[in-house]
Amino acid sequence: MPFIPHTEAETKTMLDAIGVDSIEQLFDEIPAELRINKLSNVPVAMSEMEIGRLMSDRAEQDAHLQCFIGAGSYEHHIPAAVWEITTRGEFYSAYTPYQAEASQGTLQLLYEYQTMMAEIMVMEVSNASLYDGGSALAEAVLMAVRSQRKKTAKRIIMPRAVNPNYRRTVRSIVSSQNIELIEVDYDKASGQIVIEDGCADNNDISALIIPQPNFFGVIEEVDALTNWAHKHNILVIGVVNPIAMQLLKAPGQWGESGADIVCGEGQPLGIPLSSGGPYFGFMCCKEKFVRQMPGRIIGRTVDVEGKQGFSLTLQAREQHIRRSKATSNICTNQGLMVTAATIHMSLLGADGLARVAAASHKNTLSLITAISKIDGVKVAFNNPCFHESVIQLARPASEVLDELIQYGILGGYDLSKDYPELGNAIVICATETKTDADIAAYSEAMHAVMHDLPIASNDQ
Amino acid sequence: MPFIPHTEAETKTMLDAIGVDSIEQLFDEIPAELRINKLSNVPVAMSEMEIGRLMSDRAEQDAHLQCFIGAGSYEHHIPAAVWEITTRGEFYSAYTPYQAEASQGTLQLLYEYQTMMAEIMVMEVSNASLYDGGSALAEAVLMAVRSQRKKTAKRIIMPRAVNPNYRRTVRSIVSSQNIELIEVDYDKASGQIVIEDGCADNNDISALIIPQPNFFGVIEEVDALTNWAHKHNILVIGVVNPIAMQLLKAPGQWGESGADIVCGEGQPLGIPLSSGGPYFGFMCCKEKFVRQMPGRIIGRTVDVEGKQGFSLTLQAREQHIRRSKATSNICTNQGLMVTAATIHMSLLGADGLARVAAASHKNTLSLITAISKIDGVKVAFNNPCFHESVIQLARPASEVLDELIQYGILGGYDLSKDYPELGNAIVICATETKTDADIAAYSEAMHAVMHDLPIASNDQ
Amino acid sequence: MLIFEHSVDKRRNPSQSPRDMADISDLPQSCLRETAPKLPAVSEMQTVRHYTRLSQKNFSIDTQFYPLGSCTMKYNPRACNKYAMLPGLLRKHPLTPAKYNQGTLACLYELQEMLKDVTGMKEVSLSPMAGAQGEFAGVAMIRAYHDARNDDVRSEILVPDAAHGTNPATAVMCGYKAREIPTDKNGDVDLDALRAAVGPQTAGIMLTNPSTLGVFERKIAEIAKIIHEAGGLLYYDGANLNAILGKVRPGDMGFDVIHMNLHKTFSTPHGGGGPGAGPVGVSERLVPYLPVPMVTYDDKSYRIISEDDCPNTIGRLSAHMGNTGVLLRAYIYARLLGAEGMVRVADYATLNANYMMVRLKEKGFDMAYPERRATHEFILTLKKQAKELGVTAMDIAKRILDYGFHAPTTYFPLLVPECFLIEPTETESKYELDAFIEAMAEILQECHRDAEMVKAAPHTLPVRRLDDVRAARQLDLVWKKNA
Amino acid sequence: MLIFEHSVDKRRNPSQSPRDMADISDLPQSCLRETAPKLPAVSEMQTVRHYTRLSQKNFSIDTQFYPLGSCTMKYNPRACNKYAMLPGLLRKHPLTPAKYNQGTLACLYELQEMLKDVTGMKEVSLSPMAGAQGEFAGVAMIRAYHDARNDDVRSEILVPDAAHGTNPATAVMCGYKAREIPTDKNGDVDLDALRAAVGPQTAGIMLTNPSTLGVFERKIAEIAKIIHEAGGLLYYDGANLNAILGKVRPGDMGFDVIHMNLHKTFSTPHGGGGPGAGPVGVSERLVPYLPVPMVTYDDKSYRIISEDDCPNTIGRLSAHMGNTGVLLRAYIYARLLGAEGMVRVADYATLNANYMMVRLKEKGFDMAYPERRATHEFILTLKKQAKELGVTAMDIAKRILDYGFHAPTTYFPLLVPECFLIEPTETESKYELDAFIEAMAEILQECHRDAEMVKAAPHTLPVRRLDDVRAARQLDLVWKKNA
Ligand SMILES: Cc1ncc(COP(=O)(O)O)c(C=O)c1O
Ligand SMILES: Cc1ncc(COP(=O)(O)O)c(C=O)c1O
Repeated sequence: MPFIPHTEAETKTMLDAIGVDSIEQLFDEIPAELRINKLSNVPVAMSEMEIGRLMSDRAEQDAHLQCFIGAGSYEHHIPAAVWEITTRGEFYSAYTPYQAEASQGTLQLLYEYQTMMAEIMVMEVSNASLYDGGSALAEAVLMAVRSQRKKTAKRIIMPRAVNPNYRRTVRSIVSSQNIELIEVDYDKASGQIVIEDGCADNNDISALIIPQPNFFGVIEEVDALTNWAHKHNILVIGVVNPIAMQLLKAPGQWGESGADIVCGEGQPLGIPLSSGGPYFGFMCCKEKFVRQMPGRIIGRTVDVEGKQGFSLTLQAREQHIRRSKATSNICTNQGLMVTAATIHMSLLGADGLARVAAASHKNTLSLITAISKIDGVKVAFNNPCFHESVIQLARPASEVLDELIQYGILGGYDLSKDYPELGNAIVICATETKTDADIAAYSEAMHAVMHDLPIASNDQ
Repeated sequence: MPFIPHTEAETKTMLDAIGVDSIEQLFDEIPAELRINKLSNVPVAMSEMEIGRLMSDRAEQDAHLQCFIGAGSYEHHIPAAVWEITTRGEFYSAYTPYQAEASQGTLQLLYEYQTMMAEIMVMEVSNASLYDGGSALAEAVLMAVRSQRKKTAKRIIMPRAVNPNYRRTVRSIVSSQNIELIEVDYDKASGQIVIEDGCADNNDISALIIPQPNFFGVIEEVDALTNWAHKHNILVIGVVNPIAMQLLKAPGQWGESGADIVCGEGQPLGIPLSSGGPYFGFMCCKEKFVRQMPGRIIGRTVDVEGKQGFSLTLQAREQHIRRSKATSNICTNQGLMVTAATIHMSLLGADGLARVAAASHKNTLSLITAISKIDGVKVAFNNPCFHESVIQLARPASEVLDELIQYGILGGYDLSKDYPELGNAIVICATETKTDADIAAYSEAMHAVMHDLPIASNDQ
Repeated sequence: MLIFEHSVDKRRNPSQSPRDMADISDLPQSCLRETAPKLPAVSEMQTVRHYTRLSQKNFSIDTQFYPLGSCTMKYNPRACNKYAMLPGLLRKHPLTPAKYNQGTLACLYELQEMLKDVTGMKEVSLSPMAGAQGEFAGVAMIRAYHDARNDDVRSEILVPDAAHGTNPATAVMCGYKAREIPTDKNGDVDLDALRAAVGPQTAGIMLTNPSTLGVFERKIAEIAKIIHEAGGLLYYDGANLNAILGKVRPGDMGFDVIHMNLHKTFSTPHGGGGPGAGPVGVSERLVPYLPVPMVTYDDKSYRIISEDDCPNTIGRLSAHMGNTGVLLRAYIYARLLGAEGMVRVADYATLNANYMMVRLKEKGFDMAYPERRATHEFILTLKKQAKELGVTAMDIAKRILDYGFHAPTTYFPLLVPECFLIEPTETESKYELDAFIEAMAEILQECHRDAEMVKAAPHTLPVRRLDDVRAARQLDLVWKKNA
Repeated sequence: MLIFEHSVDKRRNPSQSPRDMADISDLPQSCLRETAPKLPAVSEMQTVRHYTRLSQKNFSIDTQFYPLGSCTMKYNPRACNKYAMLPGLLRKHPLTPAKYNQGTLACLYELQEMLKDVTGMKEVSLSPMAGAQGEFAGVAMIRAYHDARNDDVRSEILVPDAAHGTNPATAVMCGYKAREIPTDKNGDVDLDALRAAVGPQTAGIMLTNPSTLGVFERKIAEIAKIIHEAGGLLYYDGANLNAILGKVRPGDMGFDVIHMNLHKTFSTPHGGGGPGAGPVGVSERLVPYLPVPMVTYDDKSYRIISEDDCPNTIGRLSAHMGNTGVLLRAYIYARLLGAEGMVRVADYATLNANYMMVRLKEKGFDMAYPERRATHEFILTLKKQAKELGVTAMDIAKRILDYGFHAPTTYFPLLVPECFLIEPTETESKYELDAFIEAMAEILQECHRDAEMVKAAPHTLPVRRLDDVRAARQLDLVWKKNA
């Protein structure tokens, strides 16, 4: 029996101890009319050898495309040590550290993680993870609303330059709580957020969301936006890329008093692309808001002998204590991903992460410089970008992307659904994983596609 | 500096403590005329990302051939748990367990391994590994000679039906010690060893090597051979496949008193094919020979409080104690491979390994039954085989094998160099990893190759 | 020691990043940060050693028996991890067009189909990222259903007092009031109280069955009737699905919507806190509201269903398909079990729990519901010991750690005083159960012999008992040099 | 507990083997075994838990400082393991024709080339599976060389008394007598004794340089001259190559043949005893005798050189290319270091050793060769402590374990009484070295304060001091039920 250790003889002994004749009898409290006896749509068991072969075959399908998509998920180098340690049984197969004394490994690691995130963001506190970037933003919105109880309405400015899938996620999650999400537009030339002057006049806006960089890869004027918000008693929620934050001004330093809440997608910190998950959402805030923060928080304390130790703290915010009055319903979070990210950050260090950030910026710049020389290809915005950029094409984006696949290239993310006003636009990204040769190959392929040249043979 | 933690400041402090100005000065005892200052044929450093990509590209080359070669190395299913646990740092990065108290993990595991091997072989004792099957056989020959000091000469019967690469290895290793290796032939019809009657008349033969199954996959008459040897005061060295031993009579039960020394290749017990290594050699023997055994041996003992513990024992056989009088010069062995094999045997159990053995036998039988129906393909020997069989072809073997590659099939091992008398012969193997579809694909491909049909298209 | 304390300024680990620091002078100075974050500057070996040693300070399924009730700490097959982490799968960008990611989608689609069968629901969406998010999706669908019918007076979700904290918290996140329903003395929902509470304001009820009290709610059909007649819907919290896999299906019990905790029943790892996966299944009437994306199969290929295909969806709960890698692990696990293996999960999880319950009774422990069968878990109350010997459930839990076992869940459900919720799971052998039972018996002796020693437990772990009050009062959430 | 003690008859672990037991009735009954071996019958989780917990009982580089002299316990980069274990590489059958295994062969060929450069030898063969097998290959080549010249009176190999045990043992395996040469008081080979020992019977000498005494043999040129003039050859035991990587090359010192321990200098893991890799390099005149197989490159492809190409080879030492997977790890490591990184290995290994030597001297320890520079390792003698306090090197070694460090090598080389051979390696930080130095100082205090406690060490490990005598006298090598 897969994974069940009982022999017939043991089962018999156990049934005797209980005083029943069969396992079936143990289910006698279930009304007979509800019972089923088998599953009809679950296939028969496979051996590990068989499933291994099936999965290997499936993993091989289209396994070798060079990926130039970013748009919220980024391909970065991940040191071998990250996942070899993360998948050690003691991390992999432990539960949430409810028994602190038997979970010091995970707890200390999470405390170290909180410290690292607070350092990167220049914020006072960090929680121990949320599900992903999108849902973290939704939680940040809820948190901002809770922190602005004095406001007459619950209105949030959520610029269109925020990742469209994050906006969708926020909408789904906060929609039942009478929160109004105001979508403000971006400047067609610079790609940056524009906020109409009068929009805060009613003093009923709880928070402004500032993406950095924004979904177009464009670097926002975070200082001005932050100061504007704070002037109108609006909280600032930064939604940022943690790799970009190695070089760009940290949210805690935006404007005169810094962002109030910062969240985002932790995936670029050592998590594989993996078709979208598991990733993890991070969240930091100013200490004064910590009791409004959702999710687990780890604190350092001492044991009865005065020795340093770690435990879950501020649990009175959480569902298992506060139930319907909790800051969020989150329980299981993304602990293992945070384990990986912590090891990843420790292996790269600030110096390594800054190099990753700079190389990604440089590669993207090289790529757009090269392809924008091609007839029918132009860069959409004139403002500096970080490691992504919007490109406008003289042919339908989906066609171009499909043809690039023939060259083994995943050429970018098609914006026509989310931003039809941009025309045939795609957003592209070249991280540090791309070599000069990869960039040249992309640019040659783009040239061929835009000029309808025959596909070059792959074998030389 | 890759893997070196020193900062400039630390280096300075350390140099000051030593009282020198530079690291260079620490090399001042090396005669200046011998010093070099750089390496000219070592390329500049790669980052882990770069070497990862290089290795991935190299690993992809020809990565998807279906392998029907056995000939000493066998593709078997290996549970995921085997290498996930084996490569845990505590096993992976420990040294030989010289400090027993700090190495109880490895030591207990090795003791368990010894027990498992002794069980499989039905022998009294086992060592903790030798390098591989071939060198283990060489050590067995040396051990037999040492155990037969009364013999007038050092002669060993090493049948031609033993793996040719093992025979080469034995020859290289024992050649300086005046040992004569007598190669006896096999029966052309059955593929079994034949020993001329008078060959033991001089009472100067130390040992007879019996392969089970032999290199042709043929099952030997081990009882008769063992009895014959013992009658002539010749020791029996079994060289066996550990998977086959799950079903075939164990060496300890051969004839009336069993084999004296048993050795072989441990690779089929959880070790990947990996272009030939690292594998591990195993060796078991009757207890009376244990002081002649080469390699590490672990014993169970107690600590000062009477608690069970494990340590290296009978070290007086070994080079680090006995130096020039040691039973062998072996020091580093294949500990990590034994770690994997022990976990593998524990995961499959006797029942699982027997199923693996039976399925491999059955698959090979299905395959040879299918292809021997093809014109120009015939089975070479009439005796039962275990999980390999020699096939004779109406066309040159190397040609046929090359053409099978076009169908994605590594079709077998060409015997023409080692056994020219067999003509266009190959030895083939289908382990439990092969599905009915794989076997059918081989047989169709063989049909096409032998009849010169065009290659079927792969895309459907 | 913290990783930061190994750090030395200017130390670099050059193998792990680009050789050169690329020029970024094209970026305006004003947008750049002035000082780098103070991440640890440690060597690769220091990192490996530090985190390897930290890992050894954890209890885990791979090292200890872990009978944490409601959490289903069973063996996480290593194959699930290995094959979900094949490079070809990890490399896939979530925005890869479906036609170039058929391998992953095939697994997800087949998982959806299997989960439909196991739950008896009409359709399944995989994207919620944990149980609580599944609950959110479920209650949001209940809301969407009522809204679509312009039934806008429904303002309450009923929740038994034994419910997990996520249930009431979820109701509130969906804009409802959570109203508690008491439990009767046998662990069933108090039907009279339920009848009294139900009304036109009732949007639905959230139930776990078997409940978190370790017993099967026998009157489920009647409860369904009461709720449905009032126009409410039934939500099934699938955290305890392990108890009934292949035995009885939430869909057949009358539930309208269910979430599953794949990280419990489908054995994906808990990872020291997550990730999980909380797919939701629904009956016919809630199908239009399922969260996107989902996977469908047509014309020989797999396709992603998004907002465009589902105008009434409650929307998207994450940027993509949720915790895909977790779903792949669950898929592999399901295929390894097969139909027969799944049924056996419930069989042996139940056998183990009932065996432990009976044997612990013999050893002198009191059960919260002694007249009931255990399901896959059961509750023991240490009320008597607390009163007579002054040792609490917490004390005994800490002492269990000294014996090399993880403690059961303590003080949940809240309504049973000084309780242990014990869930052995099907993957533990009789040997482990017996060893735990003996340890419990021995601890009971210790409580009589030397209660102070028990109250001072644990004695053999990396730290002694921690000061949680201090942790909350003197907040130290982020390490500071020289602090 | 042993894994066998978890075993219960008839338990199966079905995921790991074919569903059915295939029919084998075609095999004659007489060749079949009657009873299955009594391997453990345990579940997958029991196996995982048992071996995970066992692993935690080991000291290792990933968890402890491990200054085991002569063993070069440095960090084993995880990348080497990951990329040597890519499925495409593991899947390759050793008898795959070379043209279908170009990826692996490219790595091996490039490794050969790098090792040539590092050692200054003419050609390199990778196949020996550890240092000792490399030694065998080396001495066998020396023998083949003399044999080819019909120089058959040479019967002795000279070996310094400080040599590793494998050296004399190897000489004997190759049919030679091993003759010991004494060491002078500064740790150099006693040249007068050497001159006296050399003669027409001298086949060669085996030397380590730096020697196992932790010092560089300064008169190497003179030694080479003495041996060569007598018609003998020089063998270099490369165990200590870490000390001189990129600083001085054995080929330039006059050696004719060398083995390398890639599991030391090239950081492949020791794996609790192996596997290693012991490639050999030779000067021009020994090229014809190199062991096969080797890899060559021509016509844009890699080819395997076998017996057919090398009529004078000493032959084959394993069925295939030796420990290929280890060679791949060494290749990856070499590429990660690059030329500059390799030179730095010797720099910092030497810096660390000299620093420790100086600091330990300050703490009151005696060095065996106080006038000499340490190389990558050095020897400390506890003769005084043994005499004055009655604590042996073994006692102190065991006490070091209690402090969370692995002990240095003890009682080797044999000629230094009560010795520790200490090799920190370049991958340890100053912090770790200082912690070890402080621990040593503290233990020295303990020896004065409470020698009995030190003699009873270790106190904090899974077992106390083990009875080795009993292990050898009452042999218990194989577990038996009810034994
Ligand atoms: C009964 C019950 N419901 C819901 C949950 C919440 O699930 P998750 O932690 O996956 O969000 C849990 C988890 O502990 C639970 O036990
Ligand atoms: C100096 C010296 N020579 C030779 C060897 C033998 O090498 P191996 O253990 O790889 O066979 C060793 C290993 O400890 C050694 O230290």
